[in-house]
Amino acid sequence: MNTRTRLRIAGQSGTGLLSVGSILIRSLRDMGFYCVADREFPSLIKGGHSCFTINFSDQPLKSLSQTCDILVTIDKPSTQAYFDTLDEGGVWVHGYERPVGLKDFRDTADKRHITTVHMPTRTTAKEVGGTDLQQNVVLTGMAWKVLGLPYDILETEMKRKFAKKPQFMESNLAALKAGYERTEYQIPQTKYQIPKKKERRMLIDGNHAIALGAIHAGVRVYYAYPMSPSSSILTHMADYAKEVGMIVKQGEDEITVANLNMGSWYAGTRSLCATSGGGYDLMTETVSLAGIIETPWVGIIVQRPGPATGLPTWTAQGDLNLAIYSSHGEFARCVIAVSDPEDNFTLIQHALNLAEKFQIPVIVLSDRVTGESLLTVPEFAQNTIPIERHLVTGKNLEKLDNHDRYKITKDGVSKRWIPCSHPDKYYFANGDEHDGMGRLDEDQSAGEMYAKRFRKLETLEKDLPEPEVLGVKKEADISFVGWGSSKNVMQDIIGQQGISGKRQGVRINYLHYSYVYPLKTKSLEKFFKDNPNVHLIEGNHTGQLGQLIEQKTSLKFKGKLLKWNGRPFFVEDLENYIKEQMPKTK
Amino acid sequence: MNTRTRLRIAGQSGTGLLSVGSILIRSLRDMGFYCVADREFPSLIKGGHSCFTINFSDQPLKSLSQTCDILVTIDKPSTQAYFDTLDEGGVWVHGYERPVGLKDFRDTADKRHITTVHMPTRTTAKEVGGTDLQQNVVLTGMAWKVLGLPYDILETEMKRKFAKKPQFMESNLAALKAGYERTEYQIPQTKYQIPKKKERRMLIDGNHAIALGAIHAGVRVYYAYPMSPSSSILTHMADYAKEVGMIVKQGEDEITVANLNMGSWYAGTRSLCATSGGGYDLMTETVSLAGIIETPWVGIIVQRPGPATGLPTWTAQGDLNLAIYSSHGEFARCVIAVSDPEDNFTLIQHALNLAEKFQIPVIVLSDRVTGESLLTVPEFAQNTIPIERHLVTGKNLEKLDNHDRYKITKDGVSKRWIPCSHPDKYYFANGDEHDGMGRLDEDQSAGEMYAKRFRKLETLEKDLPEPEVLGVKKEADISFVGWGSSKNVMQDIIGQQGISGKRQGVRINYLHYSYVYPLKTKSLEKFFKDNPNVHLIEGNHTGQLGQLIEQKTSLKFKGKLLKWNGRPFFVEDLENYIKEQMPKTK
Amino acid sequence: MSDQSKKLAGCADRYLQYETDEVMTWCGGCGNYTIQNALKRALALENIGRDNVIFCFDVGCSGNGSDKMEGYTIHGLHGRVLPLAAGVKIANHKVHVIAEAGDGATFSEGAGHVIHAVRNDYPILFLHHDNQNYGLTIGQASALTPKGCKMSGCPQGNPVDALNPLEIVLSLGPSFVARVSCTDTEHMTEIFQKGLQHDGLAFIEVLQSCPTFNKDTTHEWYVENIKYIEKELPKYDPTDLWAAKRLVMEETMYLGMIYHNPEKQNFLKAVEHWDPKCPALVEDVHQVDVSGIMAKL
Amino acid sequence: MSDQSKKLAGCADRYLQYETDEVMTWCGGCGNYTIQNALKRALALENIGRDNVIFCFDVGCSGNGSDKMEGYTIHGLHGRVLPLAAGVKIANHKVHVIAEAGDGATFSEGAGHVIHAVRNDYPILFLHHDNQNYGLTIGQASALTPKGCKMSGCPQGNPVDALNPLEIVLSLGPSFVARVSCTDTEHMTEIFQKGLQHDGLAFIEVLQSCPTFNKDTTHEWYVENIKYIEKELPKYDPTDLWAAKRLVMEETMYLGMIYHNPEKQNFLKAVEHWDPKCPALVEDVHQVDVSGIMAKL
Ligand SMILES: Cc1ncc(C[n+]2csc(CCOP(=O)(O)OP(=O)(O)O)c2C)c(N)n1
Ligand SMILES: Cc1ncc(C[n+]2csc(CCOP(=O)(O)OP(=O)(O)O)c2C)c(N)n1
Ligand code: SF4
Ligand code: SF4
Ligand SMILES: [Mg+2]
Ligand SMILES: [Mg+2]
Repeated sequence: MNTRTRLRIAGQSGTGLLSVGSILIRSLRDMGFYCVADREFPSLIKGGHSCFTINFSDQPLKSLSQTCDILVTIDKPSTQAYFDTLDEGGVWVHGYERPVGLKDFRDTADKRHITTVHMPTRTTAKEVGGTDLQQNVVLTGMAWKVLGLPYDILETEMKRKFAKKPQFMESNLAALKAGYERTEYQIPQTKYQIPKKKERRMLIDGNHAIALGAIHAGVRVYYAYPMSPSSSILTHMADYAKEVGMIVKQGEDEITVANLNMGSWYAGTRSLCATSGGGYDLMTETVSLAGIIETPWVGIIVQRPGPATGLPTWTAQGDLNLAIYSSHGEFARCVIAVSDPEDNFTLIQHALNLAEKFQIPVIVLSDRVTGESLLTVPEFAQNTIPIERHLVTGKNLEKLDNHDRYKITKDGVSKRWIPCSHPDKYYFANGDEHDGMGRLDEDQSAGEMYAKRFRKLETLEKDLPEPEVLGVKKEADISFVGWGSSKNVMQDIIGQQGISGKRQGVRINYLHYSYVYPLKTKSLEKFFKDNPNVHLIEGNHTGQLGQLIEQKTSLKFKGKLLKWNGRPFFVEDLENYIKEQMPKTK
Repeated sequence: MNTRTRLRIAGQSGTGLLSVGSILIRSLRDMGFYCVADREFPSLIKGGHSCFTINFSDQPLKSLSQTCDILVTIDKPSTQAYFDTLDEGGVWVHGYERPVGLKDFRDTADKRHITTVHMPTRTTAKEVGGTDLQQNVVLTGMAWKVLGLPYDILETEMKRKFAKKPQFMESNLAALKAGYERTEYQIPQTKYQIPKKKERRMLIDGNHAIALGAIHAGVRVYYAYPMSPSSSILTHMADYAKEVGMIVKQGEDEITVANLNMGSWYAGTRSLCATSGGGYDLMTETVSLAGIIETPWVGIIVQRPGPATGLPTWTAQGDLNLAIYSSHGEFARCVIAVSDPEDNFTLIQHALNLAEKFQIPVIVLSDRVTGESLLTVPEFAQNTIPIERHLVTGKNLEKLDNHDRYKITKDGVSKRWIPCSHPDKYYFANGDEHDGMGRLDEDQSAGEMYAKRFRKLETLEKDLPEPEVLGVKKEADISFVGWGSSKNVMQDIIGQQGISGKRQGVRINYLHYSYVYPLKTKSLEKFFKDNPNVHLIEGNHTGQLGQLIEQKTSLKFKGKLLKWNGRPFFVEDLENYIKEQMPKTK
Repeated sequence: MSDQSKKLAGCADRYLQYETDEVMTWCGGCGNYTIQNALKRALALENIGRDNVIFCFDVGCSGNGSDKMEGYTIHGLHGRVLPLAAGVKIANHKVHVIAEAGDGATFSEGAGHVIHAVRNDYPILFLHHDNQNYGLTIGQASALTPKGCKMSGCPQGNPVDALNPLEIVLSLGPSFVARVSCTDTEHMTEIFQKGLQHDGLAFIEVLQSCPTFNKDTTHEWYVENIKYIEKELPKYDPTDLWAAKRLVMEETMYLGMIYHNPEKQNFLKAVEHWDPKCPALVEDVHQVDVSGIMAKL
Repeated sequence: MSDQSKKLAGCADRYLQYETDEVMTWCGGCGNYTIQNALKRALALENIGRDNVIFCFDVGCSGNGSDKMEGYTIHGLHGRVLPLAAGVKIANHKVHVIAEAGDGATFSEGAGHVIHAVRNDYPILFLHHDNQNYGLTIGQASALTPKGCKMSGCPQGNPVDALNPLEIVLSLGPSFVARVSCTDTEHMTEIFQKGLQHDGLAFIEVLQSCPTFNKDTTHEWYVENIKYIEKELPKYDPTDLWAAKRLVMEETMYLGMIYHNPEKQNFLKAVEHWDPKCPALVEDVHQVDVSGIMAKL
């Protein structure tokens, strides 16, 4: 039974909509609701319309609906921008002092049976001893009341939020209470059950989770040049650096960052960097260096729509081909894609292990919606993925020969040991083609070293887990194949957490790729055999995973659900697509 | 009838082997022979083994044989390195003073019926008034005599070469004559006919031809950062700049070069830059900018083996995927591949026209063997490819609307006019997503502009010529599909200009892609239908064109001839492969 | 009314041609407003119309003005505006080319480009928006942020010494270096005019307030800490490199012409066969006969 | 025998551990030979063994020495040796890190990196091989090639002014700047030792002859035009920035310690919670418990 309730707070950037949103979502989390929340905001500092959308339910949720049941608007321009995303019969909460310019909204509201909940928030705030700074706090109280949820939860959260700014505490609480108590209207209770058992869940986004996963897996230094949507990873890492004994350095450009990362990996520690598509273009020559000197290098691309500056604050999955095919020459690499906070936390640990095991560059693809949408998730399990360094250490160093470092082996992997760990077993990490010890080798036979390095791709492919099937095991009415952030909307659709709630009995399943390259095809072939109606889902224009599948297999998709306007997949996108694709009989 | 004669001059870098080679090849050209010549040299300034190989015939030749009939060795280490490339019954020409260290070469020579032609070149030079600087000139005379060719041709060439250094003329001529006259041995005349009609042919390499093609097509500014094997384009362009009124600027790094190129194209002139794979990695972000502001941008990648520094002075076709898939985001681009001097001259002109017609980046792929091997070719036909600028100019500017510049059209192409050509019809070339005039547009509808730009790929694909079939029209015993420099060896094999001369009656044909992306597949499908035994030929490890074909079609290759050790395809590579692949009955 | 305002009144239309009716998206009190105004004034006073100027923008808050200046503009990549603008000028030397970039773009992402733009002396006007932080990416430290400043990405305070931009520029053999402040539009206008008249790279350090992320060098702080060379140092000779090198090391922010080297040969003049009278490269694309060259091969 | 040679004799094995029996591939008379020798001498005299030094090379003729120095070496990308070496030092502060690059790599391809390597003061020894041209790509002009020089790629003569590398470095707040010449191995050895002892970025300008492509500043030319600060300017104080700034603008090439700033805090020391005694990052990779952090989310 679909119990998704959809709350949207709209306001111009910098008008405090985030603080309203954060108190509400924290309170919902405290009540044990599953929440998912995301911001839409323009690539400006101030002005421009933006909104903070919270969907919550007593069932797990991972993606958002496009529209909302309750719209809280802070200023008129944002009302204009988002009013039509408020569904029939929804509730419009606002606190404007002067009704001027609201005429047509009120008319639409009537036409669409929208209940308006209003009080002049600035006057109310002042009445209870606050200032016009507290008008948003009144609005927060009003919204919580409309949701019909107990005041004490909201109040506790307000106290926690302003614990460090006691000077505002009193007036904030007064304004909160006034907003709550002076609001009469409440949405009908059938909307959702209040969860009974209170399992404590974190409120965390992908960028924060990937930072924690990296710290947990022993990353000792983090390098980055600010570039949205990856910048918050830098902020988190810098905030925790002292506490976890890590060094964080904001490099002066992406090539500096890529080479700092290369030097630290070559020297033998665990290092990490992150950027977005444009920044990664600048790193590709260095990734090619990691390829030839067979040294681990891990980097994260938090994708946004390109080309060039594109849409810096929106989301996309347009850089899969970039991750797989960029960097001149041919060498083995691995491309991993994250989707929710949990696999952000775990997959970065696997990425670090794979990079050291196969001595290759590993690129982790995230995107804005994965990196910046907040989800309620249980605390991540720790110590489940042991650190694998695959280094020759201690006494074993004695048995080494200098020519072991790049020795031509069947599986392509040779021994690696930390520079200076033994005075005599030195080797040359040489960007020119080279022999077993790294000495320049321009003979015809140098082709064998080139092939040796590339053999690692096959060995890696065998080592990777197959993609996982979610939903019905076989004979689905409609099936999807996708990677990265597509998993979130697919899980909601499969878990009947769309809007319509009931999936009209449609059997759905989804094959999810976390490890995208090298592409594993065994379960893919089985998935196509087991399911007659397989479609592709990707947040880009050309269906890049689809192209890789078409190249590696002779499988053909029945259809492709592609989206490339900077918005993530909403549950409506899937529901409409499924409706179109399903034969009428269903 | 195969009349290919193979001459190799071996010597350490910097020991004058190039001047010996250049006089010989010019003399052969003057006699009307078809010649192809190439250098093999290490990535060092001095030392290390290198050789200059000339193959000539009365039939057209485009690629080299791996071994030689006549080996001229300047120093002992190079004799060591190249002696076993001298075939049975060949001729070894050398001028060492002291026989020390030659013992085992003499033994091998006897065992393999190799005739040794020797005189102490330094003493001979001194005898006729030269110095030990002239020992190579004596060697040149010796080699020409062994070829049994008339002395006057050689002498004329020597005079032309030292016209500007008269002080050496006399001693040079004396040494040349001594070398020629004191040598008795001549290879049997049956080897080749001396061509009758003397059609004048240029001796030119691909880099020089592409420079001339660019100048001819109105390129007014050339930018480059030195990187082999592209540096000679910079040298040629700089040498002609004054004469043809062009500006040449050596940028301080590849990102500077890419953005100088971008600014000059945006401002409305024709501009060009060139680099190799590693340098192109640094240009990819700027190519993405050309993608979103829909402004022409033409760049040449002269490929060499990667990854990273790789093998700077060797050849490879390993960067096709780089050209097609690098640069973040999705946008229309064209990838063209050159093979011989003639299509270097013509295809760069088409590349410039296509870039302006579709307002896209066009990447021209060459490689070391294409760029630096010398061929005898007739003077290029001029004015065969009119300059197409596709600009709104003059009175038509009046009718323009500012929003025409990026107007959403069916074929994806909008109007372009030179900035400042009209005071009121200004537009914003915006790296952020934008509307028809280039103003920032972050609305959902921005996806339409993204799709509009990408539609150009389809329009472009329809506009490109289909790949051409060389050799037998249909039912070949063995067929090949390839791109770029592979055409040269395929033309020699089809023209029966391998070593064995007779192709044992094997019917061979070859489908050649000059326009590689977007991939045209109509004639490809027909080629697979018409020929039962189609193989792929590529100078890389992963068969990148093969992957593109497997992705776009469901065609399957019977086999793949791949080479990735830095050496070009020699005729022996094809002959051996064909022998292996042909059913024993042939 | 200053004589500058009087003159401006006389050519208001030339100013208004660049005015936009789009909503501006900079924060309230941002220095970008006055800088853009001063530039429009200078263009009006120099009688430079939209058919005679191309604006090149870097990525940063100043770059968000690229579709708010009603003229031919190009908004390129972060850190790359100088080589982009140089390419424009080389292709069309007959129009003015103006480049604008922030301190992150100029002394971090594009540090290599500023060195060689000054060395090559491309004839463009370059406005360096120095707000001592990364505004658009929400408040990280730039290479010009003072050591110790607490910013996003360095909560314990910026660990690294700040660079002195003008100390670097003066070590590159520049032809024109000036400094202005967003707090004085008239003075900016006057210096921008000089920059537009200069036939080489006019490097103008623009002290720019950023109330949102830079609480130290605010509008008020600048007003208190700036001095005018013309007023305070009447005997200052801008062609004296050593005087300039000393001036830029002082705490006080002296505004005005800091250094001018009239002998420096700009990029185009250094090309032996280039001639300002010959057609701009954009007008000169034609089929070139290469038979002469081919005959010699 | 100088006392340096005597000392060296005493630790010949330490020198020989770096010696290769591979064929060296530099041209005859190339400055690279003496520079590499001096470096080996300095390492021997400072008793730094192969388990205590990592050599980082850029791409260029000096980089071709990367497999001729018998120790742990990394031969990275053109222009990128400084951030590469910085990454190595940050990961393992317990070993010496040496970076070497040419003038093309340092002041063209990697110009942005040298600015910020000096500003961040990464504790590495940096040898700038200044042969005033691009040797390995066969003789193009670099940013330090004098204006007017005829090189490949500029047949009418290099059109652009050369940069003064030390004038630039002194504008970046460096902690250690010295100049040596390939013509004086002993002096190089002495200065390289000082660089190895310095706890910050030791920028050493190495005047390097390149007989193949640089016919102007030949071995002989250097011998005639160099002077020693210690001998000629006994009262010279290397901590006086202005004195250093003036010195590097002189025609004569003064060798020795040009500038030294003992107060500059190097990169690692500026990290508030970093402590030289704590394990190097390469020894510190362990599973870190983040439950404390998770509890607060
Ligand atoms: C290659 C690349 N890296 C990073 C970014 C993200 N980015 C956008 S603006 C900016 C810096 C802005 O600082 P500044 O140049 O000083 O301009 P301001 O916003 O302060 O005016 C950055 C790092 C980008 N757009 N492209
Ligand atoms: C990205 C990239 N661009 C260009 C090159 C080609 N390249 C190799 S060495 C070199 C410059 C050499 O000059 P310098 O740094 O002064 O070293 P030198 O050879 O003079 O010692 C260049 C441009 C390259 N290897 N990589
Ligand atoms: S962040 Fe700073 S620079 Fe950017 S618009 Fe706001 S005030 Fe201006
Ligand atoms: S080219 Fe110059 S720098 Fe390079 S090895 Fe030869 S002499 Fe030395
Ligand atoms: Mg800034
Ligand atoms: Mg050099």
